[in-house]
Amino acid sequence: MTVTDGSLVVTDLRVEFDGFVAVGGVSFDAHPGEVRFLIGPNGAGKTTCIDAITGLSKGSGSARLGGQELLGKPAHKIVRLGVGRTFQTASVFDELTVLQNLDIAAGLHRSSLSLLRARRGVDPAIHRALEETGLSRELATPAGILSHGQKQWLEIAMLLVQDAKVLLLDEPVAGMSLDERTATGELLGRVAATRTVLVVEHDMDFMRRFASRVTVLHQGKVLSEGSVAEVQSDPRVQEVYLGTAAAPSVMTIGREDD
Amino acid sequence: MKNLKPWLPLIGIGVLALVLLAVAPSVLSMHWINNLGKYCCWAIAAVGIGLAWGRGGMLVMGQGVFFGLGAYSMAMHLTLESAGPDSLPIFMILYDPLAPLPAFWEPFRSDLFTLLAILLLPVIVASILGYALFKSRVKGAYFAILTQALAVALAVLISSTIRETGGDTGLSDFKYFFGFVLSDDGNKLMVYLIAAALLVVCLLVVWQLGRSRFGELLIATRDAEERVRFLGYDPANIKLVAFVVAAVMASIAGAMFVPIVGIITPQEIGASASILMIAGVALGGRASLFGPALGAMAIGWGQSSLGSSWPSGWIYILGLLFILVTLFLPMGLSSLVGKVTGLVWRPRATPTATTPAPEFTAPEFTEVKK
Amino acid sequence: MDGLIPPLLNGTAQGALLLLAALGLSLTFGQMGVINMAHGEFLMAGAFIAYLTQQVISSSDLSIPVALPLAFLGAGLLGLLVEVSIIQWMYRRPLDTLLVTVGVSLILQQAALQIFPAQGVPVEKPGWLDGQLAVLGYDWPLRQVFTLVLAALCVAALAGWLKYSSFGRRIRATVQNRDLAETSGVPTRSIDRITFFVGSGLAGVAGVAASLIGGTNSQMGTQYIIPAFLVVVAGGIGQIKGTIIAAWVVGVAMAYFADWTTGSLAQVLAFVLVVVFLQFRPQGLFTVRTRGLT
Amino acid sequence: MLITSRGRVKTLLATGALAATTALILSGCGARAGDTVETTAPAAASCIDTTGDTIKLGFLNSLTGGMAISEKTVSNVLHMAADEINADGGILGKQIEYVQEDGATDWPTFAEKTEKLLTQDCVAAIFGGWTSSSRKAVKPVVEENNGLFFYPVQYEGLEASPNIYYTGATTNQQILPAMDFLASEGVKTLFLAGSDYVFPRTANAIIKLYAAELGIEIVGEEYVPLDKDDWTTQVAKIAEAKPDFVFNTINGSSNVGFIKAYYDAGLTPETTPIISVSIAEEEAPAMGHEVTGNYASWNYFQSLDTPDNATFIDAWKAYPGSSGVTSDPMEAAYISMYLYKALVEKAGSFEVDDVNAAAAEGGVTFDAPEGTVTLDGENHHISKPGHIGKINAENQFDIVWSSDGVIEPDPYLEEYDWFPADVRDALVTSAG
Repeated sequence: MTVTDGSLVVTDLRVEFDGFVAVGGVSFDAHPGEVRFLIGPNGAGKTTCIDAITGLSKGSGSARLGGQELLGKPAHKIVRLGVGRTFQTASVFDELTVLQNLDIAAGLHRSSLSLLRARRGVDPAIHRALEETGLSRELATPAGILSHGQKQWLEIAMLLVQDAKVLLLDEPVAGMSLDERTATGELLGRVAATRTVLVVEHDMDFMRRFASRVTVLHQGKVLSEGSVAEVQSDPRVQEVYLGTAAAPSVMTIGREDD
Repeated sequence: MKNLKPWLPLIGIGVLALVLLAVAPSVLSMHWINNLGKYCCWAIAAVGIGLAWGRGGMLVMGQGVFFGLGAYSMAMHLTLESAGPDSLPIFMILYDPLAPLPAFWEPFRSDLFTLLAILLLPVIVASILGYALFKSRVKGAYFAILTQALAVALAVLISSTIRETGGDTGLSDFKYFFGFVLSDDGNKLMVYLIAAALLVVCLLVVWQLGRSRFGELLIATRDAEERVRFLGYDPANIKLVAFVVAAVMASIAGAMFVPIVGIITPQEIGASASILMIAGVALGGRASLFGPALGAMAIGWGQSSLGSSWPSGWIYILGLLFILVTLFLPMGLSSLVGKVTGLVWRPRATPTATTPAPEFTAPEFTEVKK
Repeated sequence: MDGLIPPLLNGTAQGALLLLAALGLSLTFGQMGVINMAHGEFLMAGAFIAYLTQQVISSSDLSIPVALPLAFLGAGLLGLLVEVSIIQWMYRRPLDTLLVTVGVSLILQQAALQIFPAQGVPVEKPGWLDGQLAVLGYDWPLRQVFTLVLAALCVAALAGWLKYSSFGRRIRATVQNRDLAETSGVPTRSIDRITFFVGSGLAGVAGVAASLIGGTNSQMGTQYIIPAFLVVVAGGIGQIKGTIIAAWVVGVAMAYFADWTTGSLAQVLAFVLVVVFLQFRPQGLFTVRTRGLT
Repeated sequence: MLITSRGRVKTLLATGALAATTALILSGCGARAGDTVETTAPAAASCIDTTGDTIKLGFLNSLTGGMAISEKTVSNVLHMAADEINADGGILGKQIEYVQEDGATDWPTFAEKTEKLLTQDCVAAIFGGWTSSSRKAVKPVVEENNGLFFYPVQYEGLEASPNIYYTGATTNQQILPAMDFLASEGVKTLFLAGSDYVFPRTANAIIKLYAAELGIEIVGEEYVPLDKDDWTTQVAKIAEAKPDFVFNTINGSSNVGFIKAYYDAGLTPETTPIISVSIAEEEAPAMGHEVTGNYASWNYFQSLDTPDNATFIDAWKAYPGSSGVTSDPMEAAYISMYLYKALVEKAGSFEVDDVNAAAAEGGVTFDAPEGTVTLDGENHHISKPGHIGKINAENQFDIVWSSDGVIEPDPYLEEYDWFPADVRDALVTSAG
């Protein structure tokens, strides 16, 4: 894939906490048109990567969006450059309605003075995002009473209205039903047509169905990279997973999950 | 207007304006007009606290600082006006009759400068303080304690700088208010009306801020500051605006307090005064529009009437109010009104379908093995 | 006598008293997140218990050692009462604990004013605290040395208790993750109660020390509450060593400021210093390291 | 954009309307600075009701908050005096009906309650106050409403309001006698320790002037905020300066901390005695035995051996809620009530102007526990004897020095050459 203005290029990213190396020189890139998955066992550094890219924790190395270096910038400035993210636990503003949530997300490029005015009418981008995520009927619902899946979609919708070029999604289908997962996956596919989508996920089934490319992290380093099939057949990946957990119990849990 | 509901607050403000500006002056005696004026001042400060604390989540325990800025600006002006041109205030004569007026007093001879100082001093101080605190992400209890400490520090500072500020006995005995004789009943009424009108204006400002996008953003920041950051806003700036607006309101409150009450001392800006300002807001309802103002007025009235008939009882009642309201009505009495009439819509965070997301779901290994 | 020594030693003793007042707070605020504005009144309760003990045991040589555990117990029980009746409902609303405890503090102050002589009561110091200890050419009053020793003992006892007892481990588990601790069978309710009891009890001990240094009256708590909170905040939440250093630095700084300027300016400068310090280290001197990311 | 701005227009309109209303009000009423003199005169005639067989008096003391520590007793003794007068037939045959108000240690509240007492309750006079701040809050209100206020506490002087009667000492009746005593003791060096507020600062300013006159050297001056108990750093300085005497203008519970630190530093009344102006019989017990042997300057001590004092002490001990201890501010409050009675009876009227006129004629006296006191009709202060007491083991005072008869009140120190005339002149003109 070629590097475009909407491409996220991470080079030799390192994150340390008090001498503990959480991410030790990770490089990967993601481009518009693909749904890139970031997987790995617990503690592999997946979320930490996203945190560093979005300015939540301090990292060294380089993470570029188009020509812009992201590392070292304050979080809100990184967002303004076009990098949006979600969190493991759905975080929407419970006291505000779906519309208000989206309106806030859509407003980051508004002038400060216009903030002092009340909202009149609905931004067309919000309508589009609502349709895209199937939340049109929940316009006036307080976000706090949405279902878990709906909250996750609202978060994605918020990224859409803020017109993020790069969407970093941290476990977007955790806790969702199978139908909801399928819907989410299809949504991501549509979104990825024009944007870069990077998903951190544990759900292998979900990954197999919707990933364009996969990067496997292990102990803060890239273990393997490629298509779903390539990664699954990589012996190093198999070894890591075999070596880190006792097979029978894991299998049981795995079946339950299926 | 197809839908009346969004305009209800405005109608409420209108009714309050009518009561304060038209009904009260024709019904109440001068004594109660004066008292009401004092309550209005506390209410103005409370409206600001409601914005910063109720909607912005910043528990401002040091509003005395800004109250003091406005009050002392006004009091210095009125002291100089009472002393007359080229004369020193009495308390200064006492310490050194020949020394000139301290430099920072001189500009307060000007009417215009005084008015500007009342509005701009809190903006400057709150901006610097807020910028520093919010940028370094001081919040919650830290913020509350630090602001309270600053209020104490300012009160101690004023108490100990006697020739410069009048010390603990403060500034009092004002004769004139921008040329008006303060002992005249007509002028007292005028001062009251100004305070009441300013309260109405402050309510309008908070109403407009509340219905604006900024208001939504402020609540969003209160509930999930980090999330707001990842929507591309700097929460520090959002909080700063609310903090500065609250500071200006406290300053206006202080400035009007001086001609109405006739004395300002460091005690009015110290720890317990700052906490008492919070009391009304908590009682009325921190996040509502009218709650803080009405709560502050209720506390003021309680102090005037109950404090007279049963002084120690009033302290116990005040203490119990703090406890019971916080315990049972964290959103204040206004939430009770809302619950009863349904006028105030208050979403409950009760997810309809909650599937708790397990910390760690299906381990990857099984998938690979297949 | 070197002019720099007396403020150093006096400041150290002031810091020790501040530490005693802050120690309980570092438990209730640091470990539990409760912003107890009535902590100063728990301290006052300890001071009045010292006075009451002296009414029974008239020899102050004996009464003060007896008063210390009694004050711990009395203030602790007062704290427990407040915890059980009010605070236990508020653990999910830390800022609101500040408001309720302001109410508690108002009530306790007024009650003390009405129960005890308004002018305050005398607490006589034990005869064995008469005199001074020569340190670096300064005659350091024994009463101040006593404060320092008492603070050291309390710190040692608290630290040991937190570190080595199974109870201390449970407290730490509860602090780090209440839900997880609960599901792993830690009885968080009784942990809360005991922590609050000990935190409030320490305020009582501080009250005995304070009654030996200043006046014992209904207002005495108010002068300790803000500095004590500042010390806890500057030291870093939940960090006893941070609290110790912060208390010492604030105490000594105040003493030197008071030496160079006036007592008033010293207080102003010390407060402003802490606020400025927190600009640069908003988490205080020491922080509990967590990844805090996932 | 068009749509969004409409809301703003409405808000602006509303604000504008308010501004217009305010402007109307502004132009409509009120006297302006240059208008006439009458406007400053009392607007309404007093509403004191003298038709019934009772007369209303107001008591204004802090019953809650920090100052309740001191002011509760004053309130109690005022009640006792009123009860005594009532039992004795009242004032001009009218029984006193008192309205007790709580100043709540809050100076604006003092102003508010003064106004309430004068305009709502229509009391004939108000008794109370303690801190100078409370007096300064009350002063403009009583002057404006032409009321009467009786203030019972020693203070920093340099004030004389036609509407206030000062029954506590002014500086030349407490501070200066203390200095005279020190001079008589042969004191050469003096250290000043005070709380950081107006009374100690003013008192010390005067002490320094008079000390220069007496040839006493001031070797140090230290202040600590009112609400702080820790004095160790400052006491260390005293120990270093080794003054002959310490002049203590500390107020409140901070005194306890000061005395303890002083005792701890190994300072004793034998080597470095203290003379205080705020430690009386009520405060001393809270300091235990450590204060024993030090001095205080007052106009009244419980130990004064006069028949009137014995009666006073007995009455107080029998009074409900009494601590059994009497002190100078209490006695001054007791005086204030009887002084008012004497004034009214001389005037034959409760009207403020009549009372003031009776005072101006002079010669109003009262046989107080401290001895016979005479009201100065011009400055509204009273003559008082000055006494120095030494604190004994029972926390009572043994009188060791007394002034030569009573001292006439001189709030502006007009009889003292060493007090700068320009200051006095400026003050008198400003007060006006």
